[in-house]
Amino acid sequence: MRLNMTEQDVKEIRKDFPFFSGSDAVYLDNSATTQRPKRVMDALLDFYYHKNANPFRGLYPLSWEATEAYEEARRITAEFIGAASSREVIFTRNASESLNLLGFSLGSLLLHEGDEVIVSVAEHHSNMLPWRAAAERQGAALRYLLPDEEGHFSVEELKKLITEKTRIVAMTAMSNVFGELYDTAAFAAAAHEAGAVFVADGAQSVPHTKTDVKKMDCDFLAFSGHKLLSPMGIGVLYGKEEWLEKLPVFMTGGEMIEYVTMDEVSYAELPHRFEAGTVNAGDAVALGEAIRYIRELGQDAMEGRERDLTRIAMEGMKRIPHIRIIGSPDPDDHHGILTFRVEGVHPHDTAEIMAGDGICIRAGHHCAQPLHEYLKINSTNRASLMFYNTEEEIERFLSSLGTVRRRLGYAE
Amino acid sequence: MRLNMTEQDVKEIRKDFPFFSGSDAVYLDNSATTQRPKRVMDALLDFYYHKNANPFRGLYPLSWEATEAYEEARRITAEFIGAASSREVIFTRNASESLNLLGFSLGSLLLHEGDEVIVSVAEHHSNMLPWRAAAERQGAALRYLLPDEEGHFSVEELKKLITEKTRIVAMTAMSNVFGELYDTAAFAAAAHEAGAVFVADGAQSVPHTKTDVKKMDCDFLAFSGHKLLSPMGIGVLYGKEEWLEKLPVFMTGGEMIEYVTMDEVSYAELPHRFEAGTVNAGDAVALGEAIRYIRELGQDAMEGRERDLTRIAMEGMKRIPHIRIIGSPDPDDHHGILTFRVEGVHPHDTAEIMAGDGICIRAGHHCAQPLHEYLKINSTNRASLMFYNTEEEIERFLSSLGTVRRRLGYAE
Amino acid sequence: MQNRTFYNEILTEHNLHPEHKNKMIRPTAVMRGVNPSCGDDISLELEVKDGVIADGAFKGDGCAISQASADMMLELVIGRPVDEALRLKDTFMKMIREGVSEEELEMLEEASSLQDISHMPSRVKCAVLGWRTLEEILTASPENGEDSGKSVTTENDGTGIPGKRK
Amino acid sequence: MQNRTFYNEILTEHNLHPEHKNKMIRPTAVMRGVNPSCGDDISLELEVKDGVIADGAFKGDGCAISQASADMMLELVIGRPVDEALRLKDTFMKMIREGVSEEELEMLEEASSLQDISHMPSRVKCAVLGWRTLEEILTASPENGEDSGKSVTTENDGTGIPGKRK
Ligand SMILES: Cc1ncc(COP(=O)(O)O)c(C=O)c1O
Ligand SMILES: Cc1ncc(COP(=O)(O)O)c(C=O)c1O
Ligand code: FES
Ligand code: FES
Repeated sequence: MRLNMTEQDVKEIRKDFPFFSGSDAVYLDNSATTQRPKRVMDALLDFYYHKNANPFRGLYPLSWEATEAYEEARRITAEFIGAASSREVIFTRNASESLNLLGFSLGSLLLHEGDEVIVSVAEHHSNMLPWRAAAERQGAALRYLLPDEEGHFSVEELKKLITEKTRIVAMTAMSNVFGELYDTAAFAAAAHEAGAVFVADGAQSVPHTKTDVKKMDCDFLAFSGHKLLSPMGIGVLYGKEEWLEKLPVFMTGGEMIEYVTMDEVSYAELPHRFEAGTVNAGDAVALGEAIRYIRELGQDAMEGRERDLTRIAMEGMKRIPHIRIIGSPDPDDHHGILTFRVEGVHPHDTAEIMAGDGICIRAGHHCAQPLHEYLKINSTNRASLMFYNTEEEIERFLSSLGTVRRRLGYAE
Repeated sequence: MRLNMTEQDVKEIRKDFPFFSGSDAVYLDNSATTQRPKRVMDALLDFYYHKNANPFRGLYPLSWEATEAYEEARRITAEFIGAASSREVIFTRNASESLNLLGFSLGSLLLHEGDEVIVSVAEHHSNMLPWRAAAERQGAALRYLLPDEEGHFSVEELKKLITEKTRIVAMTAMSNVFGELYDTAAFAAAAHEAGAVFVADGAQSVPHTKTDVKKMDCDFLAFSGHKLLSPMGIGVLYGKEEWLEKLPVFMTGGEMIEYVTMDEVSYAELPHRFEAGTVNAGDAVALGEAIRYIRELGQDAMEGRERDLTRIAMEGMKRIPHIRIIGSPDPDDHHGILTFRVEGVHPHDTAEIMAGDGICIRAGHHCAQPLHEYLKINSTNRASLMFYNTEEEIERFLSSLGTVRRRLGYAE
Repeated sequence: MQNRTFYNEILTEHNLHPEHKNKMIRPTAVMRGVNPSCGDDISLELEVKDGVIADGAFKGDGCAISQASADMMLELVIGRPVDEALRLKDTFMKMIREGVSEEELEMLEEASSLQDISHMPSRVKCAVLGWRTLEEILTASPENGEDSGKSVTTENDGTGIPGKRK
Repeated sequence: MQNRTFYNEILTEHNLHPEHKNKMIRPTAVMRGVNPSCGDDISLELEVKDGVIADGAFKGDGCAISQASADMMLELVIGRPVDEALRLKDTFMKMIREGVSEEELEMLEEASSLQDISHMPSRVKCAVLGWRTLEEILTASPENGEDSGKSVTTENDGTGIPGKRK
């Protein structure tokens, strides 16, 4: 485990990622999806080439090996986020599926006519639309928690919004626009005080900071493997065992039953009852390997590295005229996510011009359109860093960004 | 494209599959999941190492390449099953998710108090439980179509079962227990005549016979990539465009929207509105490559080869005393699926003893417990073949099978 | 991608200093064009008299490409008969979809500077937004002073954009 | 996997010719044990008198391992005091979970032939089905002739089975 990570270290670390040797693009869209180390993909191949069988279904040794590999991935994931046991870890396709599972199952368990659900206005569509749909199905109402102009949310505001009808509070642990990490434990405590369930969206937080669901005290946590150096087919839903035990099943089918007769059905134990159909053992095994890799690198070192890069990038951006950074002015609030506008330039033009320089950044609303509506901005650009980005890349990003207005015809 | 496939050809073909060089097990659980050719996994790696970005989300070239690769996989899949356009192909996690999507969305669209859904009693749990759940949610009733003792279903029986309240008929195109391929077009016609929608479960049929959704005239078809030489994270839901246009969305979140405001939401075009969250582009690309591989081998040759192997296996089994084969006595009705019992021996013991000889077969109800209930058998064994199995392997299977009773202490 | 050359002087000039944006005219027809995925829209106004586009203007927000394209388009079609404008629209669309001859290119005047947009599939919708709105306005209610209430989008018109909103 | 040796003569003999299956006794207690994933179940009957297991029998369906194990178990515990039977149960469970000494192994008599089941994780539930049912019957209602209506399963008792129904 590393204690810190220098530019030189990172140059070594990048050799673990075949992507970087094949491309000289500056990839700064890590909040959308990360690149993957070779050993993660090797673990995937090893599974498919040497252990491949349908887990749970066979008595023969291969099927047991497949089952073991899959369950080992669950154990390591449980440990990684501080779950009490692997019964609390459900494998899904991605964070979106995890949150939809909750929208359907928790929605139908808890929400009744006139009840209320609170989400923050900064939620990714995947942690907003499932709740809107659930509220609509159950006749409940949706309330928005609003941030201040710098992207900070306050527990006091949440308390004001909570009523005796509030059943669920769903909120991101880290915004994919502001980059700010929120104090989930404090927001969860406010929800719990009012008897509401707290759902944390960890899609951005889990890859960028140490996660301990016990400390966060969230009832549920969703995240995606593909933002965590893993393939695109695996996500996680963590749930406190007491809640998972109460939760109605979502998808039904193979694997998630105990027995089925023509008239009756009894569901399997946790966590299997939430995993219908053939499981994605290959990608789960790869996620397990990614977690091992991350632990070897050291999460504190990763986080420190991302903080350093963020500072360099943000200071550079502040020196370029006509750049407006969204969210907090303090780089330490950004965790590698820098959302901005170049004044007078449409974000799609900014992204296009910079793409021509080999810089991969985003333009649009980053699946947080209501937040943009609230901030009264049509769209924005976003650069998102990962520990494996280099200072050189930040330099290239900054120098390209510095030319955008000129190339669009502005005198300066 | 091959026109036929000899034992010698197959020995060559097996070199495409790293699994076989690393194992001397006789893998006969192909209906559960298949093995994968190296080139399929290479396509996956190529995607992750050279084109990896979040499809749809970026303006930079990499994201467009990722989008293109993903959409190309959709086009080739559409072509492979004879869909009218790639708008009719939705990527899901597996057949189970495809069928659950229908259970929720088609269920809520079509089913009302007192309506009826017909499923065959031979359905895999994944094409039965979602309909049972849908019927329960909507206050509709479930009816079972029953086969004769040899596993044949009759269109006449279906017609007798259909009433003016029948809204949905869901039926497998090929049973994972009997191995029989059903004349979907005829069953679909009976459903359509009564104004009902026909949902075909193609999880077993698509990998083992040429699929043409136009000829089948099913309104929906579900299948899984992992039974089709692909990774475990990708499945398909085909739907006729006119139906997909009417279908309410299922999961919500990123990617599946056109725009979202705090109060309103408008969904993306087909097929995207059914794909919430980051798509599994890697596995989709691998599925596309698997389809290319299958087309190069030739589907007729594959099917012919499987027919030959099935005949050899079934004739051998008939020569062993005390073996009871479930379903049709005609090998050509089995498409590589041989479900059986060794009289006096519990199927778990049979599978365990044969596993000791390196033969991977299944014991249990194969996720078709109601069928076993109907057949009044507690559980069965199943060997399922694929074109890549060899005659040698069938020999090893037969000679191990021939010793089971003796090894359990029977005189003969 | 040839961005460096793509954002050329013609384009930036029409974007920063559009001739026909927010111009006051007496429109006989008005139509909105919207690209929901980026949230951009324009409102196109035409004054059509005796089968001729006497004047035109546009309002709205959008990227440089959409704004410049709309401005170049108006520059080109003002003063032309409706059927000629529609033919120019066809030529513009053809330029982007499959390419055109030198001769045809010349007919498009400054609008021809957008020909390389075909290499930027995600931006085709921007370049054609004005033109598709023009087509709609001219074929829906060429002589009509009423806003039909309809609007146009170029995000699913199959202009060769791969992916999502084809 | 040592299957060839695992299905040995002791096991097959107890499976094909069980001493205590379907035997008529006068039970003072009855309990069902079920393994839902394979659909197998046994019904265990005991005649307990003055703290001693005077007689025992079982009915039901199951694999050779579950049937033989139940038969060997009854062979071992009939005639023993309840507390001794429970200690034997502990020893049997320990044999499977972590292994036992030679001495302990001997105490299990023929039931010790199942020690290798620990290498066949999917079959542990079969071997312990009878024993867990015995435990339940003896601790729930040792002197009671009534069927308590409860039943036992060995599929989620954490006997070291990896996976699904731990
Ligand atoms: C007939 C049939 N339908 C559905 C399924 C479910 O497929 P999956 O587990 O990949 O979702 C299977 C296989 O398990 C099957 O054989
Ligand atoms: C905060 C947040 N929540 C949820 C998601 C959805 O993740 P996925 O698309 O992997 O389901 C994302 C990323 O896209 C995100 O940034
Ligand atoms: S990006 Fe919206 S019109 Fe160009
Ligand atoms: S397989 Fe059911 S008890 Fe052994």
